[in-house]
Amino acid sequence: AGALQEALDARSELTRRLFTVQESERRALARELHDEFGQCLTATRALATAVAQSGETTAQDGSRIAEISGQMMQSLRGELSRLRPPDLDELGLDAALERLVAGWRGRLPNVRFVLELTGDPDTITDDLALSFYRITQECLTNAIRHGAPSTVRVSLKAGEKIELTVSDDGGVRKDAPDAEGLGLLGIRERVSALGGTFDLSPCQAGMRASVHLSL
Amino acid sequence: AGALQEALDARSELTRRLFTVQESERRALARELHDEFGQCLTATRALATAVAQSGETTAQDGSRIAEISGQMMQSLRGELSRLRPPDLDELGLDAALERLVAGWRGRLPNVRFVLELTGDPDTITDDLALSFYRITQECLTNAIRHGAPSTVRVSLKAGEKIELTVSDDGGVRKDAPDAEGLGLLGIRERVSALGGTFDLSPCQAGMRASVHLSL
Amino acid sequence: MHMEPIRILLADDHPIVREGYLRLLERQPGLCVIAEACDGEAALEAFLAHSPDIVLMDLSMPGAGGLAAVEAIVSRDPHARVIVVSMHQGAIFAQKAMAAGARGFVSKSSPPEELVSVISRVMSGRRALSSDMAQEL
Ligand SMILES: Nc1ncnc2c1ncn2[C@@H]1O[C@H](COP(=O)(O)OP(=O)(O)OP(=O)(O)O)[C@@H](O)[C@H]1O
Ligand SMILES: Nc1ncnc2c1ncn2[C@@H]1O[C@H](COP(=O)(O)OP(=O)(O)OP(=O)(O)O)[C@@H](O)[C@H]1O
Ligand SMILES: [K+]
Ligand SMILES: [Mg+2]
Ligand SMILES: [Mg+2]
Ligand SMILES: [Mg+2]
Repeated sequence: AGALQEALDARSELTRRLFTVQESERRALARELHDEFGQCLTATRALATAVAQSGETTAQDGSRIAEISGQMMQSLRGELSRLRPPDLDELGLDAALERLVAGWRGRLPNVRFVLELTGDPDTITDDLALSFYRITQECLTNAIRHGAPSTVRVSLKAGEKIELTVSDDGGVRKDAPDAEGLGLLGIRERVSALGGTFDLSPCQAGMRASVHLSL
Repeated sequence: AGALQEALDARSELTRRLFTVQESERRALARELHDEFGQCLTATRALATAVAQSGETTAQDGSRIAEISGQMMQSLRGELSRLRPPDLDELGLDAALERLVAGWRGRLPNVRFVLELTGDPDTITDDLALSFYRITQECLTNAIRHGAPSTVRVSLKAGEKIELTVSDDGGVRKDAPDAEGLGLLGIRERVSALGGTFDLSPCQAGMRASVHLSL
Repeated sequence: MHMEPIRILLADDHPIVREGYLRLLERQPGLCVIAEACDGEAALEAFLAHSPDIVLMDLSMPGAGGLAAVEAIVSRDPHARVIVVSMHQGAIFAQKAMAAGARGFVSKSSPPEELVSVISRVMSGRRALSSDMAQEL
C-alpha cells in the first residue's frame, strides 16, 4: 500500500504539472499572438486605409487589404480570448470575471447571471487570480451544460479567506457522478495545489460548487 | 489496496486524457492559425505587392504592407511548427522527422545527427505518426539537454513491428532518476496507449531510448 | 478658407504601429503628426515640448504605461485632448482611461477610419469612442 500511495502521489504531482505546462503554453502563445500579430495587423490596416484613400488606381487594392486585415483581427480576438482571459493581467480578477459573465449574458439572454464580488480583491495574487478565473469559467460552463438554470449566481469573497461559490437552479444531481470529467479534475487539482477545499453539492433547486481557501 | 489501485488507475486514465486534450487543443489552434491567417496573409501580401508595383504615390505603403505581411507569415510558421509538426499531414512521418533532425543540425552544427528510416512507412497511421513524432522530439531534446553527445542517432523501423530508438553518446546515467519529468511520462503514456513498450537504458557511451510496438 | 492643421503627438511602443498610423494620418487633410514617443515618460516630455492639439496614447507600453501618462499630461494641462488607442477592448479599460482624463478611446481592432473620426469629434469638444467600444459600454 505504501508503494501504491507513493505512485498515486507522484501521479497527482504530475497531473498538477501538466496543468501548469498547459497554462503556460497558452500564455506564451497568447502573448505572441497579441504582441506580434495584433500590432502588425493594426499597422497593415492603417497603411492599407491610407492607400484606399489615395484616389489613385491602387485605392481598391488598399481597401481590400484593409478589409482582410480587419477580418484577421476578428479571428485573432477570438483565439486570444479562448487562450487567455483578456483582462486578467492588466486589471485583475474582478474585471476579468465581469467580462466572463458579460460574455455568458450575451450568449444566453434568457438566463440571469449574477456576479457578487465582495472583500478586498488585492489579497488575490496573480497566480491565485488565474486559478479562480479558470475555476469560475468551468463552473459556469458546467451550470449551463448540465442543467437548464434560470439563474446562475457567482459570488467571490476575498480577504484572509477566499470563498468562491457558483450556484445554479438547473436541477439537483444527487448521485455524484463517479466518473468525473476533466472539468472537476482540473478544479480539484488547482484547489489542492493551493491548499484549499472544493465541494460540489445540491442546493435548493440546483447545484452549488464552492471553493474555500485560507491564505 | 484495492481502493488505492483504483484511484491510481483512474488517475492514469485522466493523465492520458489530459495529454489527448492538450494535443487536440494544439491541433485545433494550429488548424485555425493555418487556415485563417495563412490564407489571409497570402492575400494581403499579393495585393500589397500589386500596390507596390503601381508606380503611384502609394507604392511605398504597398511595399511596407507586403513586408509586414511577410514578417507575420514568418512568425506564423514559427508558431505552427511549435504547435504541430509541419509536414505530418501532407508529407508523412518520414519528411517530418527529416525536418526535425535538420532543425537540430542547424542549431547544433557540432553534433552529428543521424536519421535512419527503414521499412514501410505506410504501416504508420496518422495517429501513430503523431505519437512517434512527439516521442522522437522529446528523446532528441533529452539527449541534448541531459548530456553533451557528439552523435545522436535516430532509427525508425516500420513494418508489422514498429521500432524506434534514439541513442546518444552523451554519458551514461546508471541511476534511473526516480523523479521522472513530464517528458518521459508523456512518452510512457503515449506508448502504453498504443499498447507498446518503452525503455530507457545505458548503451555504450550514453543512453538509448527505445519504443517497440506490434501492430 | 485656411485652417491650421491639427497637430498630433503619437505615443506607442510598437514602431510598426506608429509607422502605420503616421502614414494614415498624413493622408488626412488637416492632420499632421508633429512628434512621436515610445513610452509614457517620453510622451509627457513631448507633450510639454510641443503642446500638440491631440495626443494618441497607447496603453500597454514599457515603464509606467499609458494610463499614468494620461494622468500626468492632464494634470499639467487640463485642456489636453488625449485619445487612448489600445489593443484592449474591455469596457473597463475605456472607463479607466476616461477617468484618467482621456477624451476618447479607440480600440486597435476598429477600422482606421474610426480613429480619424474620433480625432475630429474630440477636436470639436466632444468625448468619443470607436463604435466597438461604444457598444461595450
Ligand atoms: N452545475 C452542475 N449541475 C449539474 N451537474 C453538474 C454540475 N457540475 C458538474 N456536474 C456533474 O459533474 C460531472 C462532471 O463534471 P466535469 O466538469 O468534471 O465534466 P463534464 O462537464 O461532464 O466534461 P468536461 O471534461 O468537458 O468538463 C458532469 O458530467 C455532471 O454530471
Ligand atoms: N538521453 C538522456 N541522457 C541522459 N539522461 C536522460 C536522458 N533522457 C532522460 N534522462 C534522464 O531522465 C530524466 C527524466 O527525463 P524527462 O524527459 O522525463 O524530464 P526532463 O527532461 O528532466 O524534463 P521535462 O519534463 O522538461 O522533459 C532526466 O531529468 C534525465 O535525468
Ligand atoms: K496631412
Ligand atoms: Mg465540465
Ligand atoms: Mg525531457
Ligand atoms: Mg503597446
